[in-house]
Amino acid sequence: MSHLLALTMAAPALAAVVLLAIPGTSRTALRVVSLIGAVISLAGSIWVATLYDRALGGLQLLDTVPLVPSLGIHLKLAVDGWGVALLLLTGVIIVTGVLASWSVAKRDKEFFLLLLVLVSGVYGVFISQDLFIFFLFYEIAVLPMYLLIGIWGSSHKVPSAGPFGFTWKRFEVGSREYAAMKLTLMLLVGSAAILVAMFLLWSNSGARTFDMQVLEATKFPIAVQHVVFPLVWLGFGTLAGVFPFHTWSPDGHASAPTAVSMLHAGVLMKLGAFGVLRIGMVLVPDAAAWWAPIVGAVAVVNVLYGALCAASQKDLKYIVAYSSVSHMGVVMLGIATMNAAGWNGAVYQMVAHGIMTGLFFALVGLVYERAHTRTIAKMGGFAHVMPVVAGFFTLACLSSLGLPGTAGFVAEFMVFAGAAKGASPWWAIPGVLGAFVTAVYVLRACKTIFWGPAPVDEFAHLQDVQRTEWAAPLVLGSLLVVFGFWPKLLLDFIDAASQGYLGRLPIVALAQAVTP
Amino acid sequence: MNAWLQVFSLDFAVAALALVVLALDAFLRIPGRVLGWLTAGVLASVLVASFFVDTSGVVPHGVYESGAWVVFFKRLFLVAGLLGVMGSIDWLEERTPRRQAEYYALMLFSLTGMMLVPGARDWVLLLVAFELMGIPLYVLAAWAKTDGPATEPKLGPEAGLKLFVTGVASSAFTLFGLALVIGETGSTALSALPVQLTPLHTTGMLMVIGGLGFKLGAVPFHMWVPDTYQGAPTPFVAFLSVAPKAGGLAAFSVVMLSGWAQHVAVWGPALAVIAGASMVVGNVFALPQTDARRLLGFSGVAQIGAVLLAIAANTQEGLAMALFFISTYVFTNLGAFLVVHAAAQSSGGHEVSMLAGLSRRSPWLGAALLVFLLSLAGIPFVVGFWAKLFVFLAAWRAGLSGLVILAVVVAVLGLFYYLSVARSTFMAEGTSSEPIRAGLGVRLSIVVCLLAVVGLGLWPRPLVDEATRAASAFMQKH
Amino acid sequence: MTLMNCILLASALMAIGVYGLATRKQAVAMLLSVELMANSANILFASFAHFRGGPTGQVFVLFALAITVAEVAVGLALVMLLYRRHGDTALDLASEARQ
Amino acid sequence: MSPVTLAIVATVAPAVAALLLLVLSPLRHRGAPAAWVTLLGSLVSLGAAVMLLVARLGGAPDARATIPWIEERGRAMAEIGILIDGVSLPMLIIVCLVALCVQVFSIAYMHDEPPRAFGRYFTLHALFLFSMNVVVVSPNLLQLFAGWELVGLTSYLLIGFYFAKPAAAQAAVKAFWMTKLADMGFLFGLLVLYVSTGGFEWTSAPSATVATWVTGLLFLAVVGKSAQFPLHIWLPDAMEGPTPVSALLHAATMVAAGVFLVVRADPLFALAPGTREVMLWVGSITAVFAALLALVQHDIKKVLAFSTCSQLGYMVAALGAGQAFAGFFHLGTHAFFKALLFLAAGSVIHAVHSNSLDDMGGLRKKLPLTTAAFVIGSLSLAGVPGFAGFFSKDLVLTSLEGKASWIPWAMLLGAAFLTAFYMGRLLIKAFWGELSERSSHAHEGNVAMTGPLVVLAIPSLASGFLGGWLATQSSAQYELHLGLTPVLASVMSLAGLGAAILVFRKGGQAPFTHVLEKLDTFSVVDRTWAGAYRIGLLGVASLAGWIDRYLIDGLINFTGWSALEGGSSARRLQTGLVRDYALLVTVGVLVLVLIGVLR
Repeated sequence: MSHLLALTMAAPALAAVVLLAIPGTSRTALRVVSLIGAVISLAGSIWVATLYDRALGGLQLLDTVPLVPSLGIHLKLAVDGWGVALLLLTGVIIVTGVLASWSVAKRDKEFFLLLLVLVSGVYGVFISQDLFIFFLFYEIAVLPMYLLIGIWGSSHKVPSAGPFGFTWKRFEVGSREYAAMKLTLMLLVGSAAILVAMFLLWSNSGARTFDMQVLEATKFPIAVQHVVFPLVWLGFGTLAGVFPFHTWSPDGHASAPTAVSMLHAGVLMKLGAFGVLRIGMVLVPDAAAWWAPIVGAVAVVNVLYGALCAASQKDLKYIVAYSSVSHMGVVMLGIATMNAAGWNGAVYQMVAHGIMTGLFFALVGLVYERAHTRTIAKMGGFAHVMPVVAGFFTLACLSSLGLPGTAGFVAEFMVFAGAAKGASPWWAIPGVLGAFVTAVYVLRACKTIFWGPAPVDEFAHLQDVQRTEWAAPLVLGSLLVVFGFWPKLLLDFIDAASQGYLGRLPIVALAQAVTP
Repeated sequence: MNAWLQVFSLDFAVAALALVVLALDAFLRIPGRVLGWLTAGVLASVLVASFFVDTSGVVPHGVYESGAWVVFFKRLFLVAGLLGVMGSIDWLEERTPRRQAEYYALMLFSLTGMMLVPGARDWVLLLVAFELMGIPLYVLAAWAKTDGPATEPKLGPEAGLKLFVTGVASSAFTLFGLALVIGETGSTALSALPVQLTPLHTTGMLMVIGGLGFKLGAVPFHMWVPDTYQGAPTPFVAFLSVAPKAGGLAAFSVVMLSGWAQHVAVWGPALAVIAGASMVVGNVFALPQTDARRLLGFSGVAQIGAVLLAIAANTQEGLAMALFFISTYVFTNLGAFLVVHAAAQSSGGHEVSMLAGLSRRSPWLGAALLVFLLSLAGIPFVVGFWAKLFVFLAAWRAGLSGLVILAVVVAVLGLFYYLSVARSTFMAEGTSSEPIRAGLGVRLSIVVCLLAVVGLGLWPRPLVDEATRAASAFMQKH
Repeated sequence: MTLMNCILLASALMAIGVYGLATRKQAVAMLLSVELMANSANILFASFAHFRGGPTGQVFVLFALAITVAEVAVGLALVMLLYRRHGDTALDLASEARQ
Repeated sequence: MSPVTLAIVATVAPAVAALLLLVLSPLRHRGAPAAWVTLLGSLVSLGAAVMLLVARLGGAPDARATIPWIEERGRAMAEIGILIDGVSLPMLIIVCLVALCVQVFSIAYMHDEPPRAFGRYFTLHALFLFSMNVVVVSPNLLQLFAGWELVGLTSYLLIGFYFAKPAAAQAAVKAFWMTKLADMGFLFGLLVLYVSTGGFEWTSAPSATVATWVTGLLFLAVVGKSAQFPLHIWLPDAMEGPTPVSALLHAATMVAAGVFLVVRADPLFALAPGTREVMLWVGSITAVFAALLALVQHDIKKVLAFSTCSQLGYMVAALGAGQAFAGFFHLGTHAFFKALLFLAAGSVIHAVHSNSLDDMGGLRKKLPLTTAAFVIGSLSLAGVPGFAGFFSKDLVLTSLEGKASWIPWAMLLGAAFLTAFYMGRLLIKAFWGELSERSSHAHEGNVAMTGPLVVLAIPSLASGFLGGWLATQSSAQYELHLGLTPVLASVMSLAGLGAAILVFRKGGQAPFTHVLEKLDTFSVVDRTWAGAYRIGLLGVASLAGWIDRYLIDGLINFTGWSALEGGSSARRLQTGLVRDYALLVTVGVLVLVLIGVLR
């Protein structure tokens, strides 16, 4: 099956096309078609994983269609080990995301349509081996978010204060339109930087090509690399929530509807980190090595600062959103270590955090849908009425704080080990501290929401998980545990890619020469 | 038939059509709506004919040059004219039922002028063609007191006057500059510049650039753009915002790249400044606009900046990409204006806020507007992305990387206001929920634009190839 | 009278025209200024033709005149419209469009 | 079956039980079946452990098997597996045996719970036993850490079992946070070890500096998990959990994991005398401090909780003295008699429906069997000669002879007196004297409740005699000798009991009660931690939250605001006057000409 990757990528988009033909009134049909598209893509991802030869490593399942040959643009799809892991993540999140959005009532046709288009973009990014196509898919993945948040999101009030309080006149800070606009603009500023970096690579590649394999083999002048790397880092980094360009994330994720938060925090933020890793680290390794200390230092800020911010939040979704900022810091930290443990950990953390945060947002959505509040202080004793939610929420919390036996531990441990072994061992300290702060805020939230005396009045009859709502907790929760106990399932893929790319890094070559 | 008559067959057909329309109205009292569809039909036939008629003959004295380049532009103008005419039919019928023939005739005359521009290789022909394109526009801009409801200010005269005053001032400068250039050179041939330029040459050339820049609406000759767009009938603005710009671009390329290519050192920096200023000013000024027409006007200024970037590259690739860009721009902007028009006719105003709930009232119109906006913003999988990308790549390769970076940065501002429009369309709750009533012509035009924008967005290659062929045909001769 | 003088004369006329365009408040005066500007170019054509010889300049003047006339004719019509709208031909009245 | 298979069975059986209960929710929701599944799991574990023991007595060697767990560059960065040797096997048996007893006891003790809660309780028990076994059989420090964290998790969930009670919820979270805080030390220790040796083996011999770092960091975790001063504050609060849980986790097994860790990592600690010095002092201080506080508690479980702290202090002090075996031996005996004490306390609480000593009194008439069990446990704890506790405590004290100018030795002797004294107080208050009102309705529980007491009473009495065998297993020296220390220790324990009888028989109060109660209620350590949490953590967090919303995001808003305001003000340049437009055209042309000419 030579076009397996293309099929996996296109399945959701094709489902979206089918949706166009279905009248908006046949609501079940809309959902079923969306689900079929999602499931096909997941099945495709799994198939890809089975076909991928882990021992061989490298790029596999190559599929090329020339698109604009005169400019060196080809639709070149292939997958490496990292890609396999992230494809699986995407598949799982979209399937559960569709099921979690079963109850979307408002303009559901458009909702599923945009959701599916977005996911096709995400798949595309992970399998593109042409920089240009990579960017193209990246944009597709980023843009529908504007409408998804702007239309289906939720608003709340943020009081104006601080030296910039006067800007509140112009912006309705906290409203879904504000969140959507801020998210989109910040991410697109990022993609503007990426575009410039792309041009630089393309024009300096000698061959004037966007083919990533050719670019990998090219040794770019160090001056070019030093311009490209920061552009890539901050460009993609904005999506990965790199401090101080992370502020779209709390508002965006807090305002977004459930499935969108799941996808955005679960998968899209990983696109950013994946970009930094795949393009920044692999294509311009010399500059990357020079910049790595800065990337790592900023990542460390992310971890600790994000966790502290999360600890100060009173709104449940904001807590989860800031925890994403913190956890993506772990990913970036792993990337900055530039060694196998760190990179494996970074990619593993992408998957682990994707699943964990997907689970979080699914559950938060469930709670919000029933209780109509996200203010933690107003909740209490929910475990009496929704024990299943409570249980899975606790599981997500545990993965979040890196408890062994959950995927979060394996990831964080590898990242910290990589950091400790790397050039700046001190990175591990704030990293671990961040994990402790995480333990504080997630468990406090968990306690306040779910524990305590049985709720009275309006919360007394909240329902527990129903029908399709089971999907997200069950699938994501069990994956957290499975990947926590049996990391080999994914690590084999991830490690294959890390080894391959690391072998090309100048510093690794150096280190191998020095140490026997 | 004479060979050179065949060269001009398309142009003559359009001009003749103008006369026929006038005559049919004057003598047979044919209803305006019929005239409109007739015009549209004939334009469509001419467009089809352009694929079969051989117009590649030679014209005596070298004043005109045919070829792939000319045909490319003619088809583009014909498409723009066709879409513009179709978009106007229902509005004319409703608003100025007794003056329909003149409207079509003027549009056709302007179209004739446009079609002559790209082939002109002599200043006299170029100037006459350019003015033939321009003068009817003054009249059309002031066609009606207003096209919106009675509550909107009656800005028709103002729209015409502003277009007119800046227009004549610019053409006075053009004339003055031409006088210097032609006087100093002694020939009206476009390519007659000597290798060594005198100061008078230089001054003249730059003044000509200023005059041509007016039609493109490039900074600082753009001041009329928002006011005229606001006051003139929107279906006409749809045409005005694209076709004359393509005409201006044709004139620009003909002047710069055929005659003056060797003197790029003179006009290159000036063009770069205009391009940069257009992108910055267009995007910044568009930010606070609340009227959709003004907003699109300023956005158009910014878009033109991007085209000029490609011309400033002074390469064949740059030219090809400029052609590609302007072609896509025709569909995109025309479509956007027609959607705004359709919505305004139903909701009673052209304010962006009036678009609220559009996607609920008419999902397809809303989706179409979104697609056009995304294309203008340069988002992938709609054609505007390729257009911007190709232009930037071409400029980058020609060493204009600074301007490209500037363009990329200000494009973000563009996103803000395009998204603001999208926000009104999709997110805001509208007061009315009844579907938008749009005439067949408008709907047809929008559909064509939509198909083009999406189709070319998915598969841009045919148009890229065509534009490259046209550009290479042009550049190989000069 | 040298060519340079003629150029200066034309430039002066141009300048006056521009000045008029920028300061006159009445639309008719504006039209006059426009005429001045256009004619400064015509003078330039004529003088080049005179000092450098050849028919080019003279022919061009004819075309230029025709074009200018057409322009001004349209201009007058527009001024009429302005008058109908406001009962006055003060050019500044046409400034409602800005926001 | 091979030892490896047996060890795997012993570890995994409770996991299978837990998984079954988690997945088959009807089983869990019914309640009773959950108990049987869990019990079955524990029984299998114990059976496997006993078979291992039998094999070992038959001369089987140590067993070790590992598989790669986390990979890096195609090699195993971390492994998981099992290790059965003279340390882990006794520990495995202790854990399984105590767990089984506690679970059986729980069936009776928890029978009033609704079925769902009952099921949840036993699921967590199964999970705990699995986690604890992971700790016990772990062949390297990483797996030990994983299990260590998992037992922390089950502890958290079990303390918070009565989650409707705010105090229980708070105690659970507090326990987790305090231990997690300490566990950062474990993680850092692992990282240091990994960086310097490339693995997580306790047998790897790094340099002395590294060893000091690693062991120092590991010890931090021990302080947290084994409730040593000043991180001990979570343990008394943890008594909010069901009493059997206190018996199993917070007395017998989980809290002893810290001691177990040091025993396991003894080769590393041997390289770090500095760390041992610190341990010696921390252990001694905790032993005395906690014993003093135990003296003034009115909650029967809190007395036992502080007593646990104190006894763990003994073990840590012994480890600090370099006598890992002494600590380990005390761990073993302590596990039996403290579990016994807690279960007996549970039986009492079950009978009188109160935790407070003030509600008890004269129970020996109503609860003869429980009283007997409690007395055995108390005497063992007090270190009365002949009882299990005597042997191990004596070994601990002996190991301290001459260390640090005999001061820790003296402190622990004092603590031995205190131990006997407060246990005497407890016995007298609860079981002797007048029958209190609540006590009058008390009666013994069924066999599920009394059975475990009997079973545990045996090793509480007799396990001291296994010291010699245990020592040979872990290749340590052990002989009972008659010297200064044993005599003094016996005297101290008897004196303590005697003093207690003298003081409390007439309802008197211990000397300094007033001061100690002040110390207890004021709880300096507790308040310090609470202050650090509120001000240090939440304060900084609020500051960070504010900065993020109003400064960093504010700046981003400001950027957008500037662009929009810029557009708005620039709009004024568009005057709307035609003349200005014409003028601008002129200026534009002139500028272009200037650019061209001046180029």
